[in-house]
Amino acid sequence: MSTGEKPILTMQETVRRYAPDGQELLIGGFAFSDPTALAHELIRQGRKGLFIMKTSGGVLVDQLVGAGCVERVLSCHVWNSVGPVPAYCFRRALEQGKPHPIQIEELSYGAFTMALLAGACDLPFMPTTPVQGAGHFTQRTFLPDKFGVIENPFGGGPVCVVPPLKPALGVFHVQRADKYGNAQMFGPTGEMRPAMAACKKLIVVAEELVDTAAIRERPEATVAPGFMVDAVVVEPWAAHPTDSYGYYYRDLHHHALYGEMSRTEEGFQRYVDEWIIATGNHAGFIAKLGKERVAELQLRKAGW
Amino acid sequence: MSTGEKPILTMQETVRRYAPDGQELLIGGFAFSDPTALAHELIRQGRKGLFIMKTSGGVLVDQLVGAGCVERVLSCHVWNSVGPVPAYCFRRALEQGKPHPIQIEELSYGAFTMALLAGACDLPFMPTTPVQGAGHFTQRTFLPDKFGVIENPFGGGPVCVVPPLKPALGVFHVQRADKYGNAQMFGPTGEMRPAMAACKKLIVVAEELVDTAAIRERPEATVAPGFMVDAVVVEPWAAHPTDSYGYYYRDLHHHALYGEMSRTEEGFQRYVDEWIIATGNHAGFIAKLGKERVAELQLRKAGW
Amino acid sequence: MVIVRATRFEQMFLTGARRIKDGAVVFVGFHWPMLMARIARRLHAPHIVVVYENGIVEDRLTPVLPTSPCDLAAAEQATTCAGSLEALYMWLGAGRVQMTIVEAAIVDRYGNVNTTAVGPYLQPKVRLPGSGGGTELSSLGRDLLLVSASVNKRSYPDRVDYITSPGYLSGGQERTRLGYKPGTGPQTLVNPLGIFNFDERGEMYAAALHSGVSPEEVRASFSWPIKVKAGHAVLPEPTEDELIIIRRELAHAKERYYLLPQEFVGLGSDKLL
Amino acid sequence: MVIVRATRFEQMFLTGARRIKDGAVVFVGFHWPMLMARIARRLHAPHIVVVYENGIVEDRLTPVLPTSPCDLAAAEQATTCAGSLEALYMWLGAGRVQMTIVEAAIVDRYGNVNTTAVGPYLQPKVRLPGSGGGTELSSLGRDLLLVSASVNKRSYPDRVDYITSPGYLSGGQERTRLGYKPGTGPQTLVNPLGIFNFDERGEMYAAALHSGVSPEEVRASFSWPIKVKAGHAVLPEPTEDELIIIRRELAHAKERYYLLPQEFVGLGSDKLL
Repeated sequence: MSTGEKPILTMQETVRRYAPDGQELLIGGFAFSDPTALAHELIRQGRKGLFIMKTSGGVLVDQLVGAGCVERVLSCHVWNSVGPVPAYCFRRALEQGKPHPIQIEELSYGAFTMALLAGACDLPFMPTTPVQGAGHFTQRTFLPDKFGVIENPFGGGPVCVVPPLKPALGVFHVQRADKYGNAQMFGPTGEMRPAMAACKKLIVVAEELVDTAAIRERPEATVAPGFMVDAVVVEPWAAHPTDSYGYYYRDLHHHALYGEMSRTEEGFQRYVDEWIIATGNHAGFIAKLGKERVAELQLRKAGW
Repeated sequence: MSTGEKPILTMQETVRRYAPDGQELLIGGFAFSDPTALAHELIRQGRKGLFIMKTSGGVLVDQLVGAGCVERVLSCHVWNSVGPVPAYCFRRALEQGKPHPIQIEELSYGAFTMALLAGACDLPFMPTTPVQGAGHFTQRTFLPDKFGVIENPFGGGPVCVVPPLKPALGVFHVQRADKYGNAQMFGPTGEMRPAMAACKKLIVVAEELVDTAAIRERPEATVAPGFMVDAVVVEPWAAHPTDSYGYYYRDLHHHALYGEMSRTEEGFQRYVDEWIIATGNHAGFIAKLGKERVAELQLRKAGW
Repeated sequence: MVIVRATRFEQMFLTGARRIKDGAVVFVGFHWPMLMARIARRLHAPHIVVVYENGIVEDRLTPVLPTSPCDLAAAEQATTCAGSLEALYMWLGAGRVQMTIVEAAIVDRYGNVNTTAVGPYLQPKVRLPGSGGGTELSSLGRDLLLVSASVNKRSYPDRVDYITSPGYLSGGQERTRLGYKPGTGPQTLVNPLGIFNFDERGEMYAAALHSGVSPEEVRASFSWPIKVKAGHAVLPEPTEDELIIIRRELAHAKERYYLLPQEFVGLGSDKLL
Repeated sequence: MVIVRATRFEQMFLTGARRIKDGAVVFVGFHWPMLMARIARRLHAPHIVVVYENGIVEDRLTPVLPTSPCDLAAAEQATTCAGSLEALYMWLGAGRVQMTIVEAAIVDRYGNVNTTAVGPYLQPKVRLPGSGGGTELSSLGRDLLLVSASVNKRSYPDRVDYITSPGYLSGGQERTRLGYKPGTGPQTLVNPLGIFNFDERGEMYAAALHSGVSPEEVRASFSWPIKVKAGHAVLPEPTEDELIIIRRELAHAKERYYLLPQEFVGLGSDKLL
């Protein structure tokens, strides 16, 4: 939390500097703007024991789990929404303890949103939708206090509340940022605005670095003012195979390819070898996708 | 709350149809985007006994109070911020009961924001900043339950909470709307997003009516989707003398003129006669301002 | 002239779509509800406004079927892009949405939906994705319609192993007692067999069946002795025009990587009717 | 060569502005704090980021001085335009703002500010505007600086009639006991006499005085027997360059309809030095 110019880091450097083994890490995106480039780099650097928080844990969380990077997951779902097909690695971890057991804690999306809002506002709790009787109210693993119930002081019965979530580190994909860290998103933002504000440290992964003059043209789209941001990563196509509003479409084919390969442990390992390790970095990953696919998916040719 | 095309009403018709004597009415704006045109029409039609809720009660609330339209005010302040000079009518009403006594209830801006958020979300309360010991915590008039204090169920002491505000009617100034009621604001939005969602009925006063195609170009700026909106008023310069981001500047001269004239009851009456009654409607008010002043204040010549 | 009769899977889309009133604001959950809303737009409800949990307001037929509410194909040319606080609380929770549609892969006698885990939570036999916004849709949604494409007993246990999206919980007044809002809770389930409603105790019963579906067949598909309304209605079959639309949309869904039941897997556009 | 010495009103701006660290995120309240932040930008702190309660982030000297935080002259070319939930809770409440500046028209021994009512609340002798976001700024603001242009006893009562913006309340640990966060509460007051701080019981005392201000004069300006720190510092006067800047900004403020103290009312740019 400071003003002025922020470090513009590569994803390699970011993971090296900010995400050691065991890091508590909120990853942004809600099956769109999932920063896949981050997950791949965590896998390349062989991270272990991560505590991953992600509202919508898609292919990205599945890969981290499959690659053995994760000890704990807090999420509202983990899946491969195209098809849909199962998040096979996630299933293998929870059903068979492969490649190793993980701990899972769950919140519904609305409760997760409110917990992040409480964290963002530094308030002691937020009320949420009634969830008493639901499984994730009853079933608690490593967050025994994930829900509370209090009497409404103004009358009218019990109220579910959630405590604040204040992740140690957040990494979020955004459409664009400037060198001061001012970060802008377009399209739907899900829980991202409060989620970014809830994080103690915040890194944005931008499709492009723009002049501050461009930021000033659309000040309503600034989801994180520069003073909230610790570092900026500029990584085009960072969210592939999920979509980035205004920049590129969801890659259905790649979702299906991953679904097919991750069906078995061997297939998943082949995916990791071919698509993550052998490509070296995200630019390599995109190069492997090929120009034709990239051209098919691309939406925005120029700036906003 | 419905979809489809919404009635496009004049301000006269709006006040006639939606704001009878005694109406509970949340007025949007926070010393910018104050819908002055609404207040003037309420005065022209001689409304009585209104319950006005307004976070920032500026010249607009002062005029309604001075003209005797108001029985109750819920606000976080009432003033003439240019200078600043006192909101003389508001002072006369509370200090001397002129033109008649009014009831005042107060919340701080943060608490007001949270009460509207609770109303918008239909949640039983929202936590707020600690205000125990402050005057508006202790001093309660017609909202005895405006604050509550509960124990934090997760430990750590007392927490101030506010109950939901769900105004019967809200009228908000916005930059633009389409015929379906989709309403967009640019620039800062203060508490307006949750405030609009908190209202049981909602009317937007737009600087301009635009094609839905224009709305689709900036979907992030839609502060009220059409299904939340009951009617649309198209009234250029509706917020003068406050400012409308991107459309026109605050009119400092007019604020000062009003401050000077409203210093006495007689002067205020002259303002009402000359600027509100004699002008007949808001177009007349703007005509009286004169082309030169309008040209000085105008920002936007074309659409966004 | 109907050359090929509608399958029950197709029937399900027609039956569900018909419940969507033109002009309604509809909160649409993942998967078949999305296709159902799209079919309703093609059939009789072009003016519905669909909202999704991430804050998208989708006010017209999108050029392509989104593969999930977060496929931003749904957001292209949207009139509103907001966030989950707006969608789940200000629109859904505050009752601004007139109808809510949720897929119910596994649903029990009291309308509780499980999309989390079959078997013990910590050692699941089958681990499913989890809640997403499904909990809120069932907790807060008005006129809640559940959709299941299954006719398999395992999809209709007496009690789900895990309540992801709360229905009437253990039945009776438990839902109300725990602070759930009036007007919420599942109203209807649509599946390939027909329409199911919930009685005053929150128990599901068959209210109307698709053509050719017998009460015995219904009972055979549920793990508890489900009641079938005496003199239940028989739901109308699609007309030829309706069936063309449904099949076109199913074929389009396949192009969009939706996994269709086996009978549709080989479906090409030449086989539409 | 200083031709005209700084008035104490001018001194106040210099003293206050000097406390603003370049590069800090500063939450700026209405009136003199806005001018003070602007002067700081001109003097030594061009890179401060100013945030306002309505959600504006103002990262540079604006072309003109806004007449209030809601004068959208502050938002022109802003990098961020958000709302009050962000500004008051996510930025201020969460401690992302390093300094907060609030005007304290009437302030008491324990730093409680009254901007609501003098006399009984329901029958006030003088009715003032009320809180706005002032309550939050005092409730939540870190490194809270109060600013008062007054040296009149009525502006410094022993106890305010109404606490709009809570200071240390009745003193001692009351603020902490009621749940206010650590690190909040007034740290400093700047007025035409100098700098005031708060002791461990939350009581205000004079810590450093402007040149020519005597402890007696300080005591005569307060309604309670205010303590003056033994061996208090004497604050530096503005240099000629500083004074030019302060006077230019005061003249600009007048153009922007700010009401200046009597001595400045006739001030033209020819009288700047």
